[in-house]
Amino acid sequence: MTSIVALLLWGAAAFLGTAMLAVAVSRRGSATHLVYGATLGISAVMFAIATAALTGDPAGVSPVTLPLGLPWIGAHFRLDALSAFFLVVVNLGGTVASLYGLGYGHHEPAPHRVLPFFPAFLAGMNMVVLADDAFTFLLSWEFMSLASWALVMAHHREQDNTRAGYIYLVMASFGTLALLLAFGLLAGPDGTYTFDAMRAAEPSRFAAAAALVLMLLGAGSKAGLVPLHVWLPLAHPAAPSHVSALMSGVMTKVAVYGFLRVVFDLLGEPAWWSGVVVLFLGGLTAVLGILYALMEKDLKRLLAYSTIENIGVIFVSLGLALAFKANAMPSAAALALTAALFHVLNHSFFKSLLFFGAGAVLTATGERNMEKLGGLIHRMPLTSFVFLVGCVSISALPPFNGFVSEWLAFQAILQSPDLPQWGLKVMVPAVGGLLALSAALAAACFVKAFGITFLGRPRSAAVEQAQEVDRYALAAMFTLAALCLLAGILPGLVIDGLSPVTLSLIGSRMPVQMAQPWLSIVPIAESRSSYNGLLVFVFIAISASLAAFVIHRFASHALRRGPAWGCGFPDVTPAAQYTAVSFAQPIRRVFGTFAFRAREKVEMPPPGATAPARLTVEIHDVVWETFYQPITGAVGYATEKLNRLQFLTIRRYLTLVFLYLVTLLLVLALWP
Amino acid sequence: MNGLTFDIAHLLAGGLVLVSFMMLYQDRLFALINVFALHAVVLALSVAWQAYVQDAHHLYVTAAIALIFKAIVIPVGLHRIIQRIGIHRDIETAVGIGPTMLAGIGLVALSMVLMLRVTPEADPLAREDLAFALSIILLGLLVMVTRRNAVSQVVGFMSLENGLVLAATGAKGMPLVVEISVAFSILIAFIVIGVFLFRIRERFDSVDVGALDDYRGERR
Amino acid sequence: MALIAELAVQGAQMMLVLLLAPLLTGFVRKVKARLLRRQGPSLIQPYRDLLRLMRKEVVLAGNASWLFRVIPYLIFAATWVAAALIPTFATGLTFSWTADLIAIVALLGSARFFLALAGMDVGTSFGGIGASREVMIASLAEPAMLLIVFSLALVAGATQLSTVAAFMGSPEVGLRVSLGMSLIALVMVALAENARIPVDNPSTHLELTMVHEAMVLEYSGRHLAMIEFAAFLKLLLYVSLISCVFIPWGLVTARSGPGAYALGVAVYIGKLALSGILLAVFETAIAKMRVFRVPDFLGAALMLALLGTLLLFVSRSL
Amino acid sequence: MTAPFDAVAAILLIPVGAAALLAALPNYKMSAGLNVAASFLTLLAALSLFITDRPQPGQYLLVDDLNIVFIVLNTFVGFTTSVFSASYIAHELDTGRLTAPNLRFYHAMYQIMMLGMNLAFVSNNIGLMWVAVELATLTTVLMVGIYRTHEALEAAWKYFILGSVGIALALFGTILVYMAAQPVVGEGTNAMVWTVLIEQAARFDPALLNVAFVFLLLGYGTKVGLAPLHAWLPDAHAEGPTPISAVLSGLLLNVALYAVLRFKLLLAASPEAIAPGPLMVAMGLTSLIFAAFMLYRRRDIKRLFAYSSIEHMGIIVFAFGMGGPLANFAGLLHMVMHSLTKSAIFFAVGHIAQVKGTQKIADIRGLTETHPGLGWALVIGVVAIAGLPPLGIFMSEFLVVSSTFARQPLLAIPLVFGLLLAFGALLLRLTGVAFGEPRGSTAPVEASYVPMYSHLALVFGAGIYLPASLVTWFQHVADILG
Repeated sequence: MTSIVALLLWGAAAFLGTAMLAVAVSRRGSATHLVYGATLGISAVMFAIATAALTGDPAGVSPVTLPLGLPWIGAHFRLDALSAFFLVVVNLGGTVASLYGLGYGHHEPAPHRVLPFFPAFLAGMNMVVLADDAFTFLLSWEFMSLASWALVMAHHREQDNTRAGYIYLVMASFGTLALLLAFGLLAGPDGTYTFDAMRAAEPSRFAAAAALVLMLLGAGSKAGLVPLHVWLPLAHPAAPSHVSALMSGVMTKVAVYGFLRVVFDLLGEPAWWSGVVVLFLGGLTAVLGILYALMEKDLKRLLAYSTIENIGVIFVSLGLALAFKANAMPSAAALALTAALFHVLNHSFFKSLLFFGAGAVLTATGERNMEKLGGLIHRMPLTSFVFLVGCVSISALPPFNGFVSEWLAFQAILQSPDLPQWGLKVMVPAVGGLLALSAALAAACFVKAFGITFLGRPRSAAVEQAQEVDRYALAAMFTLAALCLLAGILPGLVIDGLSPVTLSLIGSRMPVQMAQPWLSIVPIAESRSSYNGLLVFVFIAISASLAAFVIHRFASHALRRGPAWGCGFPDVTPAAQYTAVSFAQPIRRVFGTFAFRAREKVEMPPPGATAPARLTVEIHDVVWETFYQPITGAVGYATEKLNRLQFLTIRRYLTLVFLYLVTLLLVLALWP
Repeated sequence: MNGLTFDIAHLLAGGLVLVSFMMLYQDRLFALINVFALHAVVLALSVAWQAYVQDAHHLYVTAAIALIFKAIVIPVGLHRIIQRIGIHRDIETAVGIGPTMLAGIGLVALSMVLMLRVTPEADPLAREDLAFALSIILLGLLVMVTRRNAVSQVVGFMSLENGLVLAATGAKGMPLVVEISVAFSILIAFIVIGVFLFRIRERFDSVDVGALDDYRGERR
Repeated sequence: MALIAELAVQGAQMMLVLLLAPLLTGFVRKVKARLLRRQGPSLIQPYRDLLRLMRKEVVLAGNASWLFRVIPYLIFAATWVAAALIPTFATGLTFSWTADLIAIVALLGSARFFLALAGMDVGTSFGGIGASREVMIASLAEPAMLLIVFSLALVAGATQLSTVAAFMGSPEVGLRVSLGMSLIALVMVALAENARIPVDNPSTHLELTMVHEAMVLEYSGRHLAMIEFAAFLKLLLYVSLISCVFIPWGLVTARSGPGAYALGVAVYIGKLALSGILLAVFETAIAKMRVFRVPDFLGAALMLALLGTLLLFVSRSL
Repeated sequence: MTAPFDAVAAILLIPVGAAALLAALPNYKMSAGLNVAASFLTLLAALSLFITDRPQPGQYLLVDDLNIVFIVLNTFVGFTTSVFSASYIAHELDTGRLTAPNLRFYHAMYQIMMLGMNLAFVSNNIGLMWVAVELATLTTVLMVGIYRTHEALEAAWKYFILGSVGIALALFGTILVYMAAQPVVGEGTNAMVWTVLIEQAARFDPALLNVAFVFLLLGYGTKVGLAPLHAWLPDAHAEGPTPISAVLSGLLLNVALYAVLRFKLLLAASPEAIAPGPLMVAMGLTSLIFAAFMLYRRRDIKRLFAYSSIEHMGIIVFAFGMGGPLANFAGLLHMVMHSLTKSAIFFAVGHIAQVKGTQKIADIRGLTETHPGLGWALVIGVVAIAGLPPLGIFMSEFLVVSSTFARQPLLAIPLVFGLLLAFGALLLRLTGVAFGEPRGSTAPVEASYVPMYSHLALVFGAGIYLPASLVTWFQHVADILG
């Protein structure tokens, strides 16, 4: 019998084949259906296989070695619980994105710049997860970056997009080099690049520490950890929306996979301080990410910044898991890791959903700028409904899925007083506060996103002409919305599904959840904490319908439409509505002064003057200005100085040669 | 090897270094060219002496080339060129004469130190020769580097090449020496022709292509 | 059989909060009026208001969407479920494990989320003001609340309210600094969440200072009734929460018989009355603050809560 | 198949004969064809070295594992470049940049240059190697100046002067090696025969070898284009005809590198001489980082890629300097991949410059829109040269960086820094040239896509799959290199 791994590799090969095919046919009309249909089929099959592998016994799957890649090592592929779980995430994302693409693809002005790279991108992500040696891993990793870069460059005529693509690929390359160094360290001078060998080797403390830092740089830059996130809000929105969904919802998860694979699997026992570092970065990322999102008025960029926040949440849980693992608290570590993985899954659901929604808005109106949108709930009722579901889920509100993973993370934090180290003791509650802060800010952010985009009155003519999107896109979005609800009301199912992963990485698992009465989830004991999404959902449904029933039975039915009351001020123009920027103003006042060095300046004309009053808001991207501007400045300075060497006279060049010769001879003369 | 042959070889090679030093402090072009002619003459003598000592007759050819081509043809040619295209006859220095001399002394010392590290079992003649040849090469480079005029740089290059020939002839039984000296002569001829063709009055970089087109008679 | 009885008790708890909520608000208003030497409306005025609103016709803004009409029911339902999950007179009811304290906080968050959306639906500037200020307040109040939850959970070793209440009632708690901090922070959060003075004024209609009222400005008739009712419930919820955690005495455990239940209810009503008086006194004694002073107020709550949690973390190992 | 020695003779004699014929042929179409045919025959002859027995090393000629890599690569790129050159030159003739007599000269010189390079590879005699390298250099000098514009002549002149100094230094180094060998091996030609030298190297005077190596490194290093000896390289690439730029970058640099490697071996065989590794590592890093910085301010597209060649030579020299089986393997692989990729890039750039009528980067925009064939070839080429997978250079960079970091972490940091810096610059320019709102002429181009895409296909294939025989052979060579 052929191994499942071989089957999955055939799937990846089929993706690549589709990519080749797409190159040939991409300019034909039928290409969109053909390519997305193919990717839909392939990723659905891969998804099924991966799910079966996760629920089955992934340990028994035999690895596959192909005579490709590094010659004397070959390309190793393996499937274990961790990779099976991430395959599920990747291919579920791929399936719905393909479904969405079936309809959305027809609006693509340059299909030949999207179709070949879309399957390639999927193939790359699948191969990263399957890879079992450093070379194959990095090859797939960078291939994934490259394919997504090409997709970001699909609409290359806009200057912002080319800049986005540039920054993206440079940062991706930086990340790859960091990973490369990490693997070099783990492989040792003899070049034992297989993961098996790395797992068997005991890295020295220095090597383990350096590898962890390098992984944070490498995987962190791909995932979007602050301060390595700068490319993300530029690149993700620049791609076509279903690709944005894949990049935000899935590719960042592949980065998390890379981090998990190395830090939890290959590095062996972690040091306790690694938990502190990861927690700190995670908390910082979560809060800063969502604050950036709040300041944003471009819908897709807002979503991209929110991805950064969610990555922060995931890394907080990972940091906890590391801290617990380092202190031999396996059950707590399993809880934290489950929280992280659950959030990985959840985020892939709702972020894809939200990007699909943003894509729908974009096709319907041609606008990403929220200040030009509004009132779309009337024109696009179905899209607005699923978008609302996405917003509720991502805001971590019960009974949807986002809440469950945050709840698990909080439960994990509550396990932490038993940690012996002072650093962790002080860090964990503070990070818990940051997590709570980011959750509350996320809710604010998505009130803004939904409220400004879909509610209120239309702010531009384009909105008034908007049409509901096609049925493929709706099918994709409704699937995800249903999944968000399902994972929210049946979290036990997901938690049990994750248990093989925690077993393999931590050696422990959360208690079996599906056996609990009423399908509750109980991390430790019912008397300590429990949550039942299903019952909360049912209760809300019952009490809401009860209230509605009572009202309709006994209260007045009269309803009259009239102009809005607004305290007696008739709003003449839709422009007088609250905008995205004004909505964020209170929060900007509270947090913006230190997070963005925000300044508001009011120019009030003297009494009697007819000049308009003016309010200007100045916002600084502190991360960019602190970390990146000095680098670009230094490179610019160095290039300018060095560039003089291009314009010397021949004599000066000879002088260089001469001085070099004399120096070398001097070295020789002084050689002992 | 008897002492006299060694002393004569030593004397001639040392003389070459001395003449190289003389080049360093010339501030007129014509004087420089004349010193170079002297350099070539001493080289020719040295090579001839080696030919005699090693009993390698083909080296006489090299000596002859040095004498005829470098000591006569090239200096005369350069004189002509300077007059024909009106090159400024002062030597513009990038580094003053004094520092250049000091640097030159340093370079000679450096070559000595380097070559004295060579194990004494090696042929002492070769060893001394090499030290002098290295000095001459470095001094030639020094001339090229510290003089701004193209012609003086050509002269520097030629003296450098003289050092090479000295080294090559000092290496006993080295094949291809004659061929190499011929090849280098051609190379130098190319450079000199280039200076003439491109009307390089001052610097190497001041290539005047219009002049070349005039010469070819096919201006585009 | 036992199950039916338990379900009945659970149902009774749900009805109890529903019935008591307007009364509490009416009581607070009455006490406040008396403190100001006014006669004040009658205690059952809130019930009358609700009935009146229900009978009125709904005037809907021309461009209000379906969401605008659904939200009142959602808010009401979410708040009601949350309120019903707080142990009022008894701990360990059948469904008390459905949601722990974190989930209750999040349920209230859901209600607020939708309320803010409702404020933005019609597209008036007042709705926007209200919504944006509400989320700003929430963005500080919610973390503070969660940190308070952390403190409680660390002391009691659980986030399950029944367990927390039982633990707080037991003698092993003693006086703790961090609990005191949590109490202060919780009161501050509760004031903010219920739109009470000094954060917001429930009885104002001065446009620029409104927060909660600005969001519901466009509501009328039965929709407004639902929202008002939800607000009553929320006040009751916070009062019950504070009392069940910090004055847990008199709580009966589940399955202890009707007599004990009756006693529990009586004690509960007593606690409500006490809290209501305290709230009224506090509100009368203090002035409302400017909107942009609110972050400082809530920031103080946040810091107190964080400090409490940190102290607990640190003292755990001592 | 004929007797084995004929293969070597053929490699040398075919170019000679072709050069003589080409010098006589007036018709440029015929001569372009003949050029292709001769290059192809040379390639066949080189390939036949694989299947026939190797000749015994003589006093002058030698075929061993090391140089066979270089010979085959050299003749292959020489052949593809001649194909590219045929279509390129036709366009140059149409636009009047070159005249028919120019072309006669050009084609003859092309073959002589190939002769020089092949001879440098097969020579077993350090003197002969020197002669061959200089022959190749001087012919390229003439080719660079062939447009006879001011810039072209200046570039050729600069190349000539700096090259001459390099020649002189290399010769002195060669003499020193002879001097070191002569007491041990004896007088005469034998003391210049490579195979003899390497056997006896342990007994040579280490001090002489040290000085010799410095001179050889600088002399041949000038031709490799290592900073700060690189000054001629960017100009020569930018101003000469593009086929010559391709050959310069793809082949001539390899020739010089090969010479450096040979002498590195010699030095490594002498236990008391200084280790050549650190010196090469330092030069490699300097070149890499320097070139990476220089890439940012380039305005001329060919000069841009010329600096990229310096950068890659830096990486290769670094890898060989590190030594060890992994790094040497990586160095060899990198060299082959760089030759293929860089010449492919120059093929693309040549056509691009022709169709746009400019080499200014700022005047070229949106190529993937107007000329997809060229634009995407350039994208793939730059992606490959920047070291992204799944193309061959990724594999070599992977090996270099990871093995270095495991052995000398502090050396890997500047290496990675330089790589990233260069990547940023190349990508910046690529984004401008290949994407964005199209600018400049959109006229269709008569390009020969076969050479560049076949190169890219090879590079792509190598990035994923290296045939086992090739690998064992590379490994063997890597072991030789120590």
